[in-house]
Amino acid sequence: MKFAVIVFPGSNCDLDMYHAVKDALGEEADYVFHTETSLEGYDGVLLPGGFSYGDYLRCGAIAQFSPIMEEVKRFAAEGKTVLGVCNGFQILVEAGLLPGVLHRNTGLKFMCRTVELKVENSKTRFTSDYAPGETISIPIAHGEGNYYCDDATYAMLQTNQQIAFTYVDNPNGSRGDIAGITNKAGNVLGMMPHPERAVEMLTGGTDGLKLFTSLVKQGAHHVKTTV
Amino acid sequence: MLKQQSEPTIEQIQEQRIYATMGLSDAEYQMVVDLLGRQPNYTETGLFSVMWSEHCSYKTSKPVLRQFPTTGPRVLQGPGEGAGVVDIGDNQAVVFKIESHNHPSAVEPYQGAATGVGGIIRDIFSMGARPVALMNSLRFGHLGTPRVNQLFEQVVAGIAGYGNCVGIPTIGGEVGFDHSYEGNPLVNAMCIGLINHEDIQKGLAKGAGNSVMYVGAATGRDGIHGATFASEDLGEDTEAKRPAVQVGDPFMEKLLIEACLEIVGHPALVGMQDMGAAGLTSSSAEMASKAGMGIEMHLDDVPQRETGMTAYEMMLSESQERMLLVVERGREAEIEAIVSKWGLHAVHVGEVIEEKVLRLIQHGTIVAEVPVDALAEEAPVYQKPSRVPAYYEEFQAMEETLPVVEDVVETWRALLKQPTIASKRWVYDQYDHMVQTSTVVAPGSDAAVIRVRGTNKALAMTTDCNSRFVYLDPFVGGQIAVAEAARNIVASGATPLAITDCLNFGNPDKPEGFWQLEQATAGMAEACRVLETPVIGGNVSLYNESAGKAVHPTPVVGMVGLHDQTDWITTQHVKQAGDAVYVLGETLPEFGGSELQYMQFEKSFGKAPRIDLNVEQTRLRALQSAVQAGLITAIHDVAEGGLAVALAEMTFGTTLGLDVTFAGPALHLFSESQSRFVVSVKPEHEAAFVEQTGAEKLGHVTTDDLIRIQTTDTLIEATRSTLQADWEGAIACYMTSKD
Amino acid sequence: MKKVIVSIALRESILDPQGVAVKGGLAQLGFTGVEEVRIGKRIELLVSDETTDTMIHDMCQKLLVNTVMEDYRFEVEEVTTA
Amino acid sequence: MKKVIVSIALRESILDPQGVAVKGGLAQLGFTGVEEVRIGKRIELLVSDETTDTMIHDMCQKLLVNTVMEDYRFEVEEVTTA
Ligand SMILES: Nc1ncnc2c1ncn2[C@@H]1O[C@H](COP(=O)(O)OP(=O)(O)O)[C@@H](O)[C@H]1O
Ligand SMILES: [Mg+2]
Repeated sequence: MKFAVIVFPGSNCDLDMYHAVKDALGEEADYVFHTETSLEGYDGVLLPGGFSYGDYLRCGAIAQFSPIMEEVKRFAAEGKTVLGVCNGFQILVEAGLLPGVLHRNTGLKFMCRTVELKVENSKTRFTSDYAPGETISIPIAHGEGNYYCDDATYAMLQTNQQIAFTYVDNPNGSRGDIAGITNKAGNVLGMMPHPERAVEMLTGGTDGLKLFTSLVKQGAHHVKTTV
Repeated sequence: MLKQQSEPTIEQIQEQRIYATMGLSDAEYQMVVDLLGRQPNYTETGLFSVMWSEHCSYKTSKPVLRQFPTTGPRVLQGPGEGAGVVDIGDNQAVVFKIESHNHPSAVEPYQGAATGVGGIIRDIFSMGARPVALMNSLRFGHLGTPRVNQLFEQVVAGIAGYGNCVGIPTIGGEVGFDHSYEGNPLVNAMCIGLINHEDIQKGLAKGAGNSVMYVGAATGRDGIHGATFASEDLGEDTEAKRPAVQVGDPFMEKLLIEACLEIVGHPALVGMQDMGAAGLTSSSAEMASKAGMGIEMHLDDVPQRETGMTAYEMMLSESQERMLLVVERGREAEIEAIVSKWGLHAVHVGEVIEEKVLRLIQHGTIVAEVPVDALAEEAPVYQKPSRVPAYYEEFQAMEETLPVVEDVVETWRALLKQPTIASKRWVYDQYDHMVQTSTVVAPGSDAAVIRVRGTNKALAMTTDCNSRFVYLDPFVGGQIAVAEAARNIVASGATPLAITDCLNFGNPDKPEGFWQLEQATAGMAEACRVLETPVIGGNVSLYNESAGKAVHPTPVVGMVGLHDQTDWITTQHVKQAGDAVYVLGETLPEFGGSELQYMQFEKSFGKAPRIDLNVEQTRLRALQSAVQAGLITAIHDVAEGGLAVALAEMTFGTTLGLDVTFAGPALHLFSESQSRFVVSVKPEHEAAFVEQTGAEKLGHVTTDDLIRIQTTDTLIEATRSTLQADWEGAIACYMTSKD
Repeated sequence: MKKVIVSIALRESILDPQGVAVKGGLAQLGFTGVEEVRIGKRIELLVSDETTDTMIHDMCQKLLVNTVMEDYRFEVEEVTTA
Repeated sequence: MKKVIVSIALRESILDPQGVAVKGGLAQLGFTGVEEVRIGKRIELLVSDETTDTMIHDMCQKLLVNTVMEDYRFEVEEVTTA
């Protein structure tokens, strides 16, 4: 599979995402600059973490208007895979590809640590290699990861099984302990924790790797059925 | 509204001694007149005042810095450029430097700390290196008062805010708390970068006719020489014109990093330097002087954030996130193309000229013209008088009195809660220490370790200085600072490579203050020679005083080490029950400057612990071979709080306990004797380990939630979870308690 | 030239952790008569005379404000250039 | 009960990186007539009737405002409780 890692001004986990795909997963990846307008030839799009446009005003607010985002929206609308991690999640939410909003952690401080997540839905294309309800250890690193949505949206997320991951011990005040959600169609995932930081034993663990292997399996399957 | 002030005339500068308000002495002013062959105008006086300041010229500290060994088989670049460079093999090198931002942080802690981080990062990438890690060393007064808490909170937030945003992991550091820093906190930031040999840049303005280009943030009236505005004749406007606080823009920095590193390989780039202290002045004068050339600068073309800026203001501004590039003539567009991809501009602001002068042109006239060497090279150097302080003689003459400890376990718990010893998780939780996914040993062990991507190597790094020892005995304390850093590097399994240092001292014009500086650096120099860790760069911050009282002399050592194999990476935490626990090094009743003494008396006195550098080096070498032979499962150096604290720390974060016997009285568990380590070893490796190191067995690791220490006079026991809770919660507790 | 001042506040229903912390801070300083603190933004824009109110609403809704969690209003002042 | 609205702005001479980035964002959206953007804070306090202006100044200077970099002013509104 071939992944596009989008580089916004201020992205800083682009390198991590790229190496997770290339070195740990062994698939193809390219950096795609935010000024590009085409995602032709890619099977998946990865929006990395960081501080796009300094996260000034609100996290992800300015990046949503980058030229590439029109194409990301089109790509998503076609049912192709889009993963936004951390700042990538914030951008997806600001761009309206996922519901809700991410605001200031209740503790008001940036937090960087490894936390436990529960895989709430192992039927998505991002989570199929995890066991249902599995507990995994994945790093977080954010100051504004406190997920909020109104009651109606929350009910909808539950009904449609859009909640992919929850925190075992909520670090930031997120509604319903939400750590990651998909869109209704299930092809767009946004999550605050960093699976790309958990793909090698040397740097602390491999629990994030299954997210990527799930995608590859689904991708291979997808290719088979469409040929 | 600001009223445009007219600048003092050449005559007024001399007659009213306006140069003195800028920090030039009468003799220095006369030297300027002699060098120029005429009296300087206002802008020129300003250029000299900043370039001849201690910060830029090291006029006071040069004589003591000359003691440092600065060369070695691996040193590719010693002091003199933005940062030093050390070879790590495979055509790669590590670039690192530490710098202080004490005074700005005292005024505005968040921005002061943030811009300190920003500045040191620029030193690294202006060498052409990719910044891969940040460290820091912080000192505050006694935690618990609103003022100290606020400084601590804001400084940490500022470091986090900047480092996290630019995407460089902050992977370690140290924080100390002591009354001596009450009015004058210390904020030192260190950055580490990686580079391929052929990419090493030198800030050289070569080639007459080449373009001088400005990249980055526009220039504002930020941080302009405060002293200037203190002069009385500015009257009413003084408040409004007060030097503005420098605000960091980490987003701009991130763009600058990417743009500059993309330019590094470009053949049109001749030289590059960041605009640090004294901004445009130092970067242009130094680049020209080093290349034996001059620069003509057109100030009207300098990007400006504010209107009506004078030449003086532009040249002295310390606006952040700015770089000066020298680019081959005719190829400016190629550089601009790269820079503009990152949303920035490379603006032509001048040319390299044959004549060795810095010539400034504004509104069509020459507003300043001074020889570049006069600015950059010919600052006076002073050998300040030095005198042994009375306190030192008194301390040396003191009878060694042993502290009295009634309840050993209570003392142990209380020490673990001392903020200097307690877990720093409250701090490093706020730092993204994982970005770039190369962090192998995160904060929380002795030295932090990152792997070198694409190789089997790793780099270890630490910052250390026990300033209480330096205060008690600067020479010995200076030795200990270097040795402690080396211990932390070796404890992580690495070989020490080199150091950078930040000399935080009080007023050197006081003979007692200068003596401290002289002695401490002499001690450091000797330790660097014996431990084979040359000094490849550093920074000096003097006049750290408030209300006439100096901080403890604090020569912070930033050391980097190399693991040839990632397999050698070791941490301080015990790994498995049944492993044997050993101690290396002798424990003597040494309590001068100890944490126990400070806890009991809220001050430090007496003699510093002794240190024998040859013993130290032998022990470090022995440990290194033991690590490389795979004999060791954990190593921790014994520092503040002594063996009792070191043993407890080995178990924190694990589910294991210890059962050990110490061949001395319980009190000695808190001694801070030097050159000691606690080590855990698998039973099958004990014989080999003892043979290599001569270590003494203490006991073994258990599965119990219990740390049990049998001493010659008492049996001490406490549950690990209780001790760990004390240690983990202490800082957060100080930060939330109402005082 | 016109000066636009946009006031942005978190929706009432949304918890404002920063406001809560500031209230606590004020209480610690002895200001106990403070019932509630809400922290919002105040954005000052200097815009050309051609900028209409519709355009300002547009800027707010597209970028300046996240309408999922924030409310806003704005005032326009004429600026006399010296 | 009184409502106090504190408006906080960065001093004129101080760099406002946020404002610069937002200006860029607006330009990207096609709002090119924006000369300058400065981002400040707007703090709403609900305080007891006894709270005097001097006390409010005190709160501002001690906690709400960073007087090294920011200027502030405030308005007080009477609140009629339902
Ligand atoms: N300011 C800081 N920033 C990041 N990490 C820190 C800081 N202060 C302490 N730490 C981390 O906490 C751990 C313990 O620090 P310290 O007690 O100073 O260690 P040591 O005595 O071994 O040098 C180390 O891993 C260190 O890197
Ligand atoms: Mg240590």
